[in-house]
Amino acid sequence: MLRYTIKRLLWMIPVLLGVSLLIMAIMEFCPGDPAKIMLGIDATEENVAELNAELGLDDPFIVRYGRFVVNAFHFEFGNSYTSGESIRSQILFRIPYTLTISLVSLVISVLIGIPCGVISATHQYSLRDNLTMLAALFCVSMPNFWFALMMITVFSLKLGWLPSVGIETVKGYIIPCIAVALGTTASIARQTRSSMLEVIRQDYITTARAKGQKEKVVIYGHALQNAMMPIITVIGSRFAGALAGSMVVESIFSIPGMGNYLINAINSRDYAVVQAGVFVIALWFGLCMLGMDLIYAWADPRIRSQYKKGKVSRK
Amino acid sequence: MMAQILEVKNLKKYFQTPGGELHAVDNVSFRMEAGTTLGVVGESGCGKSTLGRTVLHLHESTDGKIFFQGEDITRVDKKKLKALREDMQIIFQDPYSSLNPRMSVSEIIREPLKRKGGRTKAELDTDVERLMDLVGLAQRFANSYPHELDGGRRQRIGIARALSLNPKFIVCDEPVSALDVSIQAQILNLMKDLQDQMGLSYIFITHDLSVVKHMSDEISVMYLGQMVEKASAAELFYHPIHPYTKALLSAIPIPKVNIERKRILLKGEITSPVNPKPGCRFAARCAYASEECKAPQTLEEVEPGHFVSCCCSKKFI
Amino acid sequence: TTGGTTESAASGGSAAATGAEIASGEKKDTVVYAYPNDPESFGPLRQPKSGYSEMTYQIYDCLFTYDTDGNFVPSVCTEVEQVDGSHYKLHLRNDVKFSDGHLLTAEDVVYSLKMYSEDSNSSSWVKYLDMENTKAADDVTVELALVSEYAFAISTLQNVNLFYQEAYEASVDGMTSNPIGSGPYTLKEYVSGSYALFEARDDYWGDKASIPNLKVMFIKEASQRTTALQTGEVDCAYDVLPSDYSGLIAEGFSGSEIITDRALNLMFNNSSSSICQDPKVRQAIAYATDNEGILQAAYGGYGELCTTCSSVGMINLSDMYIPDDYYTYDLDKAKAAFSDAGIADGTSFTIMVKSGDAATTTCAEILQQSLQSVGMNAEIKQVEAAVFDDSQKDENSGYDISFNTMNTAGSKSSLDLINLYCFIIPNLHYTNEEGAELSAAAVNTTDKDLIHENTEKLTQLICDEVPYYAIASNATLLVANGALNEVVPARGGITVRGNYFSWR
Amino acid sequence: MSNQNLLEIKGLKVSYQADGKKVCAVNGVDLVLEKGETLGLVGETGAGKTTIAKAILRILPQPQGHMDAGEIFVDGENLLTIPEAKMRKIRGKKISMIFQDPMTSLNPIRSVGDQISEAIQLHEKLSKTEIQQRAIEMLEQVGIPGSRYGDYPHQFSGGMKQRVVIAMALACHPELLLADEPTTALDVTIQAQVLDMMNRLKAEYGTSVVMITHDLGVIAEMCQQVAVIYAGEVVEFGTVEEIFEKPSHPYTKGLFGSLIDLEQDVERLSPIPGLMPDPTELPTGCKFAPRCPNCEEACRKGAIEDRKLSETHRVKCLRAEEVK
Amino acid sequence: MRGRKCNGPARKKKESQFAAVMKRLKRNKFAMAGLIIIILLILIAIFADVIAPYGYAEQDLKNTFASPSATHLCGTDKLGRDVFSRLIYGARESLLIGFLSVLLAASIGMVLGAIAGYYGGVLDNVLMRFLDIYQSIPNILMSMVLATALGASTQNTILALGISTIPLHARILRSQFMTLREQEYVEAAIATNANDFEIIFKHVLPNAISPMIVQITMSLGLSILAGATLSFLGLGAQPPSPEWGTMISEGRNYLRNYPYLALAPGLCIMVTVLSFNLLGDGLRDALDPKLKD
Ligand SMILES: Nc1ncnc2c1ncn2[C@@H]1O[C@H](COP(=O)(O)OP(=O)(O)OP(=O)(O)O)[C@@H](O)[C@H]1O
Ligand SMILES: Nc1ncnc2c1ncn2[C@@H]1O[C@H](COP(=O)(O)OP(=O)(O)OP(=O)(O)O)[C@@H](O)[C@H]1O
Ligand SMILES: [Mg+2]
Ligand SMILES: [Mg+2]
Repeated sequence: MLRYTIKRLLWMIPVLLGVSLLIMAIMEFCPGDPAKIMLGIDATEENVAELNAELGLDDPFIVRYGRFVVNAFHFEFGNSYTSGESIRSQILFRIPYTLTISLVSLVISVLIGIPCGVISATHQYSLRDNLTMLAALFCVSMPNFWFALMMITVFSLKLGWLPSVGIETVKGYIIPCIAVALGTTASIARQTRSSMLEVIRQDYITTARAKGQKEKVVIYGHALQNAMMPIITVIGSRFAGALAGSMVVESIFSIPGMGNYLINAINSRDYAVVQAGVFVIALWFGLCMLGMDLIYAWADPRIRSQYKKGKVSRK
Repeated sequence: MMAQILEVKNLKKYFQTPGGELHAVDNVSFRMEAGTTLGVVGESGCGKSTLGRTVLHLHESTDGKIFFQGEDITRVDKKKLKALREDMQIIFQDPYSSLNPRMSVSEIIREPLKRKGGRTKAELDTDVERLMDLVGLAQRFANSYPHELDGGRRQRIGIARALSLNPKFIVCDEPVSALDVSIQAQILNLMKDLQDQMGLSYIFITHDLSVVKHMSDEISVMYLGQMVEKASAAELFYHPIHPYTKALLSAIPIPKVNIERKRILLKGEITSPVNPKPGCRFAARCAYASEECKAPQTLEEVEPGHFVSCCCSKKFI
Repeated sequence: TTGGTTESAASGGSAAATGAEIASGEKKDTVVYAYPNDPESFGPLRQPKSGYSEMTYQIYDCLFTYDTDGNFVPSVCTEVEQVDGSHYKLHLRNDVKFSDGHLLTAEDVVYSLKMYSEDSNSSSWVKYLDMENTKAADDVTVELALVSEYAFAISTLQNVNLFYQEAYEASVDGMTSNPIGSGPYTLKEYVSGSYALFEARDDYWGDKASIPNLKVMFIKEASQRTTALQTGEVDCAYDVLPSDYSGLIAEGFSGSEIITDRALNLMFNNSSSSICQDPKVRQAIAYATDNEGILQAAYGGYGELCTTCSSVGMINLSDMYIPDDYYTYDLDKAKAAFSDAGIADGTSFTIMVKSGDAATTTCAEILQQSLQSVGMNAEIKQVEAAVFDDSQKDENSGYDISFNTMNTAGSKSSLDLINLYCFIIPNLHYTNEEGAELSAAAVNTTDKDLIHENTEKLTQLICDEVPYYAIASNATLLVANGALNEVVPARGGITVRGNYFSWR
Repeated sequence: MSNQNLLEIKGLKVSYQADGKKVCAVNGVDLVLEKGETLGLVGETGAGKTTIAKAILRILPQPQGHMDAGEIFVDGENLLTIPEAKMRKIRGKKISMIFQDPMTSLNPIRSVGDQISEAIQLHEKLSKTEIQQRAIEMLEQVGIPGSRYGDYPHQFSGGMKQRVVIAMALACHPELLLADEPTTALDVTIQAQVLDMMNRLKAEYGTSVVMITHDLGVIAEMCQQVAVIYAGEVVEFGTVEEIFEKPSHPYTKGLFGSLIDLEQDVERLSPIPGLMPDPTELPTGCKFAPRCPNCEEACRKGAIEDRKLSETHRVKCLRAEEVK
Repeated sequence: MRGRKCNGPARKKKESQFAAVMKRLKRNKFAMAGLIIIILLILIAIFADVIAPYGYAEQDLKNTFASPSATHLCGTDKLGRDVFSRLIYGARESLLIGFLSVLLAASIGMVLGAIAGYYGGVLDNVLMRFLDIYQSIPNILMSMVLATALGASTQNTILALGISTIPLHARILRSQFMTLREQEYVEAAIATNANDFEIIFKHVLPNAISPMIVQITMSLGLSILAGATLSFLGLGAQPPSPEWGTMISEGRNYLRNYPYLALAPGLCIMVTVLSFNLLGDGLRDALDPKLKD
């Protein structure tokens, strides 16, 4: 298990290298010279050249890439082109906001999504099932930024219950979290339903019933436990995408999170920030994926024993 | 004396698995005559299917030699393989997964013929019709899809497909295991009829001992990748020598009342074929195991036509 | 451009609070102000970012300012004494203290000027200064030396933030997040992208700011600023949507329309665009521009139409500067001018606008429609804000027409136009030797008459040649909670004064 | 109703709703089972064997399965009328069930010990350690070392899993065991082990068994009574001797004709032609009529009554006596 | 052994796969509703010029922000353009973005997935590792960065969305291929001398197509959503394009007084995406081989 974990951690290194390379290459194609953008319309050619040299932007691609990589593995990203602030401290400052939103909404999603999915599955084709799943479909089909705007219209503008911007108070988190949770809840509910349907047809569920077990225990104890794998996958991938999962909502609500930071950086061509942000997001993604695999192993003895035998090759 | 159709010498097929080398078929030798049936029995996972597939070059053999009609076909090039496959065919166990669900019955049967070439469309049609008649499939099913048919009919499609290229030799990998007894009997009859009509040679793989007895001229018993006993069907049933064969035969539930049943109950189950130790692989479950059994065993002819791979075989004769 | 400093206040503002929740007389401890742009940096050296100066003015003192009528208003510098054409003396106060207690001296002013001149971002504000010979004569006097006589020398000095060496050098990030200035406020807390919290200084040399705590929330979306205003999350919002404005006023909020000198300009790229090389074409496009429609659709009618190529906010806008007909919307004339210039029907124009800028995009859409109705084709090309200026400057970026909002002036004088000529024309790739001579003559002198004369000639030139076409000086709408009493916009167009609500 | 009868099924009809069609899986089944005896249910795939067993325990798949008619008495109590809570007490305690496929009848993410304990804990008031003790005992009973209590199903081979399933079913010493093809998925040598063990445990606990299989060999070995099921009906019912020595229904005869006799070599087998009817559109009259060699006009009309050939032997065939 | 169900009488008439799927689909009311809406939308998109009462860029500056009425069913916007007509033309934009980006992603993804899944080995490894890298960057971020690099426009939105969703399709087809190439009927084809081409196109691909159809249907919805998101952020379709996301973005300024300006395009997106999801769900059931027996 430990060996497997270490192997996976080591594997993250080339992935991160690749991610940085990819993103840097794409940014290379973005129109606009960061130095010119920073200096504004009045800048002279010399000023621009000077600044480019100062930022090291006149070095060849490979040199810049190498420098970025070396620094990144020390978790050092330099300063933002546009504001001059340390990117690391900015990222560390922003992550908690984003994570709060993502995690709160994930918790909401799990608490609502799973029971809905289970009820749907256990009452397949009933009115309740159809309604729940239709509602879930509506939720995944809605653009969440639009939903957020509509929530603002109703709850902030018309009713005046909730703030429309900012997150100084707990209330401020309500609309953003709901907007982010919307799609996730629906996906979890749908996934729960389909994997529950698969599981409750299995013989061991009938076996549990034949033992005289209560229906509740059969469903929540035996069936749900077994149906959890694909649900964990959905939750895990949302968790892994947490840092970028609320981008649009952050920008709507002016939340100083990672998403907002990145959108601004992309718009102002702050390559340093974009690269660092993507790097951190990919790092988080990798760690979460590893965490998810470990949770699989914890939840499923079959997978656990494979890890022990070292037989696992990634799908 | 009949012509020899297949000979296998020290055939080995090892799979590389994460846990180590898996000896699916280990040092198997046999020969069979044209127009006869060689039955292969053994427990699940003992390497029966792998043996059949390796002979057909669906798996590349790890070691050993395969002769078909006296010719060494262990390593063949593409062109030769193509010709070879027209002579050697396979029928699968699972009539569900062995038929492409997206092709209609006639398409499935027509495909190999079309590939072989040299036939006009009309000729193809008559050939398909002929094959369907041959295996007892009514023409009205020509445009049906496999999922619309029952297991028995599906298995007939599989047989028709195997026959389409006019092979001399067919590996039947548990062709009736998935079927109910009455359907099973229909298919077994069909296969026997076909053999008589066309002079086919079968390797008949099964774990159902009564079926293998009904079908085969000779039977070989496999255990963990190795052949432990081989004899003519009658000989094997009335005079089994290897302790495993004896246990196997005694375990068959006989559908008769008031008969005396003498069970030889084996301990435990077949073990893993990954990196097996040398020596008799059955020793762990054998009531007669002794020190001698730790040495490698060889298949020896203890009686004319009766081969046994057991160092203690003399004792049991 | 030299920064938006001049503006004229107009109507609407002082509507005394009706239906206000806060009884007048009750002082609010913290005023929350919604502002669209995050400065991102509070360092003293100027950043070319909208919203930057408005925030830093609270922290840093400047030397002096000009009021809405263009009069000199002393600040740290109480008097500017002209020694000769290129030498000045600045007399300073002796009681100005930085927020960390350091007493401001003439050395600090010289240091600030020097840092400005060395910084690539900021040097344009002091580029005429001869730093070698600019010195502190004593603690309260700075001797300013210019490279040569220059009309804008003093007026642009107001953009310099004052700071001092030890504090600046002690800071690791150029005081980006921990500014130390001598202004009326100190920065308490700054969450970039979210808000900044200012606290009034007790030991400020001037009157203590009447709002003890000022919180600026950065809310990018105009509609959300309105929402925040309505829900009471903010007390005052800068730049609300025209479509929301009257509704807010009706609800009892007080508002002001700030008409700054920002003129909305239609521009032509002359040097590279094959179609727009010809002045006739540019005139035709000017005729095709429905300036009234634009003012209505893009700005809700809040603003003033331009009657000449300079801003209506220009103070001494004499009649001499206003032509009889400044290309009033007339499609027939446009059509005629196009055919005059030999432009075939169906010729395609590319209109470039900043992506995400709803107002200029609307302008482009309206022009597109007009051009289509005179038989031309037009395509709108959106360029991201970050690279817009760059693309506009780049003669090869393939646009014919571009819309942008620009400040036309740096001071409250007829120099505005010249200023415009000096700063905007170069970006249009428009070359005209006569114009260049006229503007140079006007800039490199301090003689008022000469300036006036040249300005008149330049106006004529620009109105005929139309290198750019000024549409309107649009208003920025400011709305405050009615209880915040009188809202008076001041410097930078955003500062508000009032009994309970005043900034500086 | 004789007091000796542990189980008595009368006129059981079960149907499934699938794809908008009604699948008549069980069409009026009458069965009796005496205490301590073993009843074999034999029939082709899809004949309705599993459905009968599930109906007894009232665990038909919901919402598809539906009990249309009939009564099921166990110890004189009609199981179909008692409330669900009481039924739960019966499941696993008085009646328990073993499923066809040991690979899928065990919850893959619970240890086998846990799964056995669960059955005990539901029905016996014992302390935690006692329950565990009992579970370990059960494991050892079926020949699995108690030390493997904490192991998971995937760590066991097929035969061992089936033993675990049996241990689980017998953990509360049920009076009636419904064994649904308990050895079909196993190899012959393992099947022999399991059958042997079942016989031993049955004797030990005095359990009555309903043995479902389509292997007549297993029936011959294990059962006293046999019911031959065809298309959801019991076409022949009798003692094992009667069925094997005097098969009277043409279907039963056909079944024996399809079997391979190990002692005699025959060139060809004599299978029943055709297929079982589609359970969504069953023929009226004798369900076997379309495949029957002796079919007459009368066979195709109206329901066929049971004929008693002896006290214990009945057959659902109009011509049972005539055709020999 | 392992008794299997084999009931159901044989049917004689030839029933094409398509007809069989349609028959099953018809039983699902929701899916049919989705299908009908999608067909309607496609017709609307094709005949937008005929259906829409006004042009999408046709301005009437004297009649801005008109309330919904008989002449302007959904009112007019800030330039007096007819919102209803814009919504109709918007269907064209959104469907174009959806279809083309999915076409791009699916065609590249499927080729990659098929190669990796069929040949396996080193090729598969390299490809999968590359996709690992690719997928470490969240989709929306990836498409934002790509859209920025390419410049904001409808074509580039299609490109950005297409490129960023390649792995999705590649992975699905790969796993399909890996399972299917182990099937016995593939082995049977090999035994009857089929070459790689025949195996891939006759035996594997047709059977892998069902999950792909479902996946493609679902990702059509997703792409339309993502396209709208990009437009909303100003990185996608640009005004005066009537793309629905752009319309929401324009309408968000007028939520207070003219909420229908943002409400209507949002509803259009929702209905469209919902229809694709409904159809996808229905197809999943209709194509599921498990339900065939
Ligand atoms: N492609 C493969 N890769 C790795 N191992 C394999 C492969 N094919 C078969 N094996 C292993 O080889 C051994 C023999 O398998 P084979 O399928 O030949 O057994 P069998 O006797 O046919 O069993 P069954 O009765 O279950 O069909 C088994 O342990 C199996 O797991
Ligand atoms: N959940 C279900 N939904 C619909 N039909 C079902 C369901 N379960 C079983 N059936 C049908 O009911 C009939 C009887 O099935 P049952 O499982 O009882 O047969 P069986 O005799 O146990 O067969 P096998 O030998 O294959 O186990 C079959 O036609 C089957 O297709
Ligand atoms: Mg096999
Ligand atoms: Mg069954």
